[in-house]
Amino acid sequence: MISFFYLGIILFLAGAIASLIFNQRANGFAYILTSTGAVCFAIFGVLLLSSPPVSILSISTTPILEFVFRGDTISGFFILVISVVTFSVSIYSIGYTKGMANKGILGFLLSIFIISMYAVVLSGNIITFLISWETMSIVSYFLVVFDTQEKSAKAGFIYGLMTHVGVVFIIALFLILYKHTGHMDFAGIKAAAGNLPDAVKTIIFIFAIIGFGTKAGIVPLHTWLPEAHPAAPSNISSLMSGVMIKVGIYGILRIVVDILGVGPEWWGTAIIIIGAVTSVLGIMYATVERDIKRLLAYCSVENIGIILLGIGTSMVLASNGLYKLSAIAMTAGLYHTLNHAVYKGLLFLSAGSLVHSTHTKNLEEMGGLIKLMPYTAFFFLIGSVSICALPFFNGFVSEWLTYQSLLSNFQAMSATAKVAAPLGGAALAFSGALAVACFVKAFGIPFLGLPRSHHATGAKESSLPMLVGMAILALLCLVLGIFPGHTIKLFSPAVSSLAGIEYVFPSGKGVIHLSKTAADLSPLAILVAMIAIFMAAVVLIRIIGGKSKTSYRDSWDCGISSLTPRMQYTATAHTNPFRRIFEKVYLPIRNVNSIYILKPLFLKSISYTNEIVPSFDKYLYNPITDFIYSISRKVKLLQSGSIHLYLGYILITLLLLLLFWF
Amino acid sequence: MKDWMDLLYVMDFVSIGILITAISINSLSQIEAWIKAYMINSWLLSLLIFFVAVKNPEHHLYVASTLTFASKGVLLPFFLKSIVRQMKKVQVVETYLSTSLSLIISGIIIAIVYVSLGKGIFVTGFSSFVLKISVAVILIGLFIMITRRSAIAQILGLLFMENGVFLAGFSLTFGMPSIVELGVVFDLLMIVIIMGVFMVQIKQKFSSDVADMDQLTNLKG
Amino acid sequence: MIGLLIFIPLITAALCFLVKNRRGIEYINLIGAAALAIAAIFPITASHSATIYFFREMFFMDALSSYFMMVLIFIAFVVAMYSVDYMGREFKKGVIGIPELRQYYAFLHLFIFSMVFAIVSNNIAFFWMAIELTTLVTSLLVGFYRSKESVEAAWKYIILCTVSITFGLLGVFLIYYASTSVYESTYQVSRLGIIGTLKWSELRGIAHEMNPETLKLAFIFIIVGYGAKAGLAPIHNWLPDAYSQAPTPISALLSGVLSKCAFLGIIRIVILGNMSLDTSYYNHLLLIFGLVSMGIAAAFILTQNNFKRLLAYSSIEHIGIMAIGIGIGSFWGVYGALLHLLNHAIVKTLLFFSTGRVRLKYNSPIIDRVRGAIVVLPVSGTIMLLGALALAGCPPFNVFLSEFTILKAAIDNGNWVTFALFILFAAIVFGGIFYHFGNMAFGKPGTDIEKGEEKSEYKKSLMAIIALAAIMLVLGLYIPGFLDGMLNSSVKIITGN
Amino acid sequence: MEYLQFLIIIIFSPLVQGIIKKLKANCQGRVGASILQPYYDLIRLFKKEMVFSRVTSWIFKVTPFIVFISTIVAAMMIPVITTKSSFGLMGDVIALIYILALGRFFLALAALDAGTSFGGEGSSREMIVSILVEPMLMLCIFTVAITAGSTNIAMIAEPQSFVLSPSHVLALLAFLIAIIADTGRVPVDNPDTHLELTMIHEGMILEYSGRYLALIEWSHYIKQMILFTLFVDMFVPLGIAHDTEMTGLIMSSGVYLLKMLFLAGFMAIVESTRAKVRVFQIPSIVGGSFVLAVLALLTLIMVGK
Repeated sequence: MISFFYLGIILFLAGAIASLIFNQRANGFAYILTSTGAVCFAIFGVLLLSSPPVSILSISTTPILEFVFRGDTISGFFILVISVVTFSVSIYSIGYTKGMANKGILGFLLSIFIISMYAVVLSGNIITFLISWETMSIVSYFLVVFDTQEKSAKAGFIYGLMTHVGVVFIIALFLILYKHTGHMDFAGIKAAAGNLPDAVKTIIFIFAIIGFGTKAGIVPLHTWLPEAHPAAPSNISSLMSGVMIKVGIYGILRIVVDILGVGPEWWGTAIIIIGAVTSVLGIMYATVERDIKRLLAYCSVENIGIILLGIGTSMVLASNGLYKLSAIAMTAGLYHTLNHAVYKGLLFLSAGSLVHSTHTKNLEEMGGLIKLMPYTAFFFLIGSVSICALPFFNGFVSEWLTYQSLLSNFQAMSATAKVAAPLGGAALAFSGALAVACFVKAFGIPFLGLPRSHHATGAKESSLPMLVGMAILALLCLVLGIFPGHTIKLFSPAVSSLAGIEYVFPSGKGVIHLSKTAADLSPLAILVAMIAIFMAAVVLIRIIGGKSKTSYRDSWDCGISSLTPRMQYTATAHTNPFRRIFEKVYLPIRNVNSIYILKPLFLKSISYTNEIVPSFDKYLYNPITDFIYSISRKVKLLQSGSIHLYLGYILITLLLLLLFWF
Repeated sequence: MKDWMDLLYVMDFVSIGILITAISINSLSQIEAWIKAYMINSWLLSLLIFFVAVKNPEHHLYVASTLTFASKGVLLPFFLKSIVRQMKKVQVVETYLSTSLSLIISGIIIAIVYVSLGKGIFVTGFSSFVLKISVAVILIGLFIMITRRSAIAQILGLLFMENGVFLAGFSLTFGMPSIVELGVVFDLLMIVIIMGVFMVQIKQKFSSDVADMDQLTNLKG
Repeated sequence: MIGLLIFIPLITAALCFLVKNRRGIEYINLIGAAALAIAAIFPITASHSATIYFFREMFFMDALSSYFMMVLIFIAFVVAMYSVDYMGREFKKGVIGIPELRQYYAFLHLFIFSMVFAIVSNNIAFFWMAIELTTLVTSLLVGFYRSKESVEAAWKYIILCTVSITFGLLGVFLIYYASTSVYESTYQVSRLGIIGTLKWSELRGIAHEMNPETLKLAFIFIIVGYGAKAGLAPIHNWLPDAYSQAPTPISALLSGVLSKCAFLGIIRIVILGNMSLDTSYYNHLLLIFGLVSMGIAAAFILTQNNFKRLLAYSSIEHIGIMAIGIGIGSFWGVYGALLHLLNHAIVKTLLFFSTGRVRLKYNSPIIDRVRGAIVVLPVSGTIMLLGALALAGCPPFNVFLSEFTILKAAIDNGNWVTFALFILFAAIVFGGIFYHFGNMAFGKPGTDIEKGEEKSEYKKSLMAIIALAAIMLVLGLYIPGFLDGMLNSSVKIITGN
Repeated sequence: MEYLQFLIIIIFSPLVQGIIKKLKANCQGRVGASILQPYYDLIRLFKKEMVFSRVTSWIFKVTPFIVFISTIVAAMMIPVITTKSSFGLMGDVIALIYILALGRFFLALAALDAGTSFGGEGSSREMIVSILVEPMLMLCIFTVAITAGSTNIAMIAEPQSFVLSPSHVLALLAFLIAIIADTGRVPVDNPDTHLELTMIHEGMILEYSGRYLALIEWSHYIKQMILFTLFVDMFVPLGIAHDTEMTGLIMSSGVYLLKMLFLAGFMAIVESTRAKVRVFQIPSIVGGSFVLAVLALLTLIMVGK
């Protein structure tokens, strides 16, 4: 079992070195190595899920610096998640990195990035966790700024700064834990965490939410996400968005749920509220976004919110002693984590091949690509259907479970939980509907209709490895959607160790049966029914309508000569109603300026601009930074260049010391 | 001989003289006058060392006394005068603070020193408040450096500080091991020489007569 | 064998001054540095077990000084390597001639000599003289380019350091005085002909009997005296000017070793203080100075437009961190401080070197003029960025480890205020450094700058940089046994048990 | 028998549409077409030739089937005349909403497929309406499901009582407005106009013709009847049978017929008394009912029934 771990590590390191060696030459070999490494880790994860916690290895040089790697079911689950995405991403990268500038370094960084993520979820003590965590952050920073342009440098700066602020909180909470438990390793901390004073627990909880939430991208700490993910190469963005932010979720689970254990009810309620806000705001910004990768990044924010809804509900239920239900809620959270990893990975990969072949991220310049890139279009469609949580794809099942647990949350005692839960459900419904709107745009505008620019007309289908990479994930979307029972059974040990009870997921023969709410769901049955009805429908049509006659004409153009691409609805127009209706949220900056030849009769031209500046930067972050900068400018006056002043400092220091210190 | 010294508090008078010469700088504005004041100050210092030597017969103290006289009382003033002559039409250097104000401030400094050193320390030296005086002299030297604009004023202030330190050294402990004294004096000479070098360079670079410190403010932030 | 350490740099300096052709000087310089390094190895290993004395106990090496010695010889060696390229380039450009070259190397080794002298001198007065000597020598090196700015910087440097060091001398006298009072009480010497001691080894023995008040007063003067030299705020003002004006190798040596040597002077007195009655007095003073330094440095780093000055301010911050570590006073605090001393020396030297290459390439120390360094200089640009991250305290690099240790120690003592302020200032500093170096590394380089690393003849400095980067990474992940041993015994000396 | 009850919806949904049209005509003092008119229309469309736009892709061709299939699956999930239905295991009311959303998703895509501005307009407006309606729908469902302790429609339809709890009344009103908005009726949408400025649903399906149009129209009728049925199951389940013995079934089908007629009448009255509003006034209408739904939930929490 441990051998798989070592094998995987060796393979990844080999991949890293290999990609450095054949730097510019074909480095498919390196990616094959990494993908096999991912397979090894996947097996390792599965084995971990079905075994008691194992200590993998521990190297100790000095008391302050000892590396301890331990694996339990929780880390097993996350290893599985990471490996799934990694596998297809590495296959995709074989084709994606062809003809890319210094791709060797890219491959190297990618391998290190993945290793560091594995290290985070496996690390067994504070220092190991911190080092792996920061390695992950730094490597991903370098991946974000990979094309050394001004713009991505800015994105990278925002990312690096925010993630470091997060780390500050993480360090603080770890040291507080250490101070009160006297242990540096998580096992010891967990053992001793039982008798922490409540105030300390609360502080740790808040710090964990801020620290790990920054990485996970909860509102309002998400602002780095829509900057950094688009800036990175697409295979990387699919790793970052699909997996790395989940590591933040892992941190929250590890500290809050696993170590702190069952807390007061308001913790869970707080997380539910955070999740609701995050999901709604995330998808709202996604809907009005024109840059396809930024759109997907905002969608990740939304899904993090949904995951948090599940986790928070489970915490509330646990603190009310309803462990079975809390386990189901946790299942919802974890399952959505897995699902989001899969379909967001898929979406970013297919968006990557869109950008790769059209050389633009702007939706307005695409169009009609379904004819030029049929397979990519198909995979993107599957991804969209899954992320919209439409039936018999994977997103649907986890969101359904989330709904169920939110409803069962009503059995909690306190009124806040009772209110929070259904409103969280409403938020979930709202964001679900918005997701549908968002992805109607995200699929419809680039793929359907007529090409809107030469970028779109010049596009061509991406190479085989890229398609294979996407196909794997697309298939997973379907499988995870149709056979939820089996998948959940696979990782239910993680759920039971998080929920603290022995727990079997109630499903059999492809049917999920939640006895408490007496609700059933069977995607398999739905699928079968649909196929049956399809056949019936075909027959019916044949009977009623007889043989079909079809003919092809131009679209209905109200009688004008012919339609031009500019007559189509643009992405902006498609979502303009949202901008109008939710003005209070978006605070859009609209200005129409019209130039007259002779006011007010003869109009020369009207120019209209409409943009959205995220409110958080404007109202939350800029004031803080301005404040700090103003202080530092004031302090700067100390060094005015006059030597007399400096001598004066010496004199004053001495006099002060003599007066007050002696 | 020793008894009348104790009788007439010679030590105290001499050390007070050192303090006064230091303070007097505040009211002087001509560099030549400063150098004279410093010269007197150094003579008093060497005189004090001489008395210490008389009080307890240690030969290296005589050596130190003469050494101080030679270096601080003769050599350095001469060297400084020569530098001053190098840069012509030097005489007056304006200060940042008016005479009265700087006198007041130096008074405050002395007060602070007396107050804060009053507690705790017991002095076995023969002049009960010689430590306070020496610290005061040092701080006043620093104060001079702060308020005067020309480079040479800063050198002078530094030299005053050195004198204060020596005062402390000899009066508290009847002198250091002689090797230390030698080293310190040697260091002092070196500093002054190198400062002279730089002062000449400043004059060249900044083309100012008295090496005006206000021009040395290019490096800030 | 300590004598050897003292004489090798002197001889090297003399030779450098005598020899008159460039190659010869460069080789003498390299050989001298290497010889010093080799000669130092044995005493370092020997003093690990027991303190070594030399020349009537005037000189000595205990674990602490051998640790400092190790840092010194290492940095001195890489600086010597780097100087060959740097000065060679200046020589090629015609900025300097043979006489300046001779001066430079002579002063460089005099500088090294004075630091060796400071580290091994057992007599606190000798230590004082050595520090004073460093001021003299380095002031000449700071003013090396004879430009307006460099002369100004040198002037400020010499004035401020001399003034402060004068207080240091007063402190030394006071300590001597305190010791005399001890001998008085113990040996009933007549009031005439009181004798005291300046030998640190003896002072340490009698420290607990000294008059604590005198010791405190002495410590005030000592911390002002040596603190200015070490660069503790608010008496640090000479430091950014000098660092930014000195030739890059000298800046590296100034910030890498000299400030540490001055700090050693403070540490020595703190040890005496720890022997005496209340240790909290010394620790609090150090904590306050450390936090003030961190805060001021953070403010200055945030809005800085000259990367050499930025590095200078970060040195202030790190000296502050060391002061905090010592001030915490617990085993791990001091351990972290000493480890941080090494780490900072390595990283800062690395950064001075790589930014030096950047500066030679762009002909400007202004941050806004440097763009796309990572494209222009693939190796040293990248290493510069890594070094900046390390300096800002990111894992997996070594600086993080020592800072984390100090934080942990602060937590152990329940020193929450220190902990909070430390972590706040560190975050601000990270933001500043990260922002500025990110801007330098990325973006579009100016059209006049031709891409690619320097030609083959400048490989030495590149080697030095890569070696330093490797060490920086390794020390972040692994602390070798001998280092741990040295640290442990040095910490025992400081904490006194 | 209980497996076939969904056929009732499929077969009679055009009739309901016809009845609504007839009643509407009568309200407006017209004679109106026969109540069987929708059947004739469907059959005619099935027989007609299909015209595709050259711009369209396979999305355009699969959409009618997906819409039709998903609607029928939704129909299978709800009890019509008896709550004893084994199709319940396919999914609950939440699943039902999402299955309907599947159809809507593809319809909106197909609207964009032809590359005309009508299609874009239609899909954009359909989306805005749906995001306004769906959360409200969900809130109403929560209100009912929480009291029933289940999201399983059969179990929701179990209780037999005349009186409605206050929360139910509020939810009922909200749900009625949700139905109006979702079935594209005045004042939200006007089903029988092709005026560019107003149309939503018609705009989406403008490019369809022949049997595909028939499929979409039919599934539109079915969807409408599903919502009606859901309404009666959730709020006035009185009279629905719990087993499959004949008399009960006949009785419950009679009751069901009455309920349908009532709802049809309600729709007709609303459509002929209200006027179509501007697209950007829809939020104010739906928002009002959203407040109702939230109130319903809060009363349920505070009052407890």
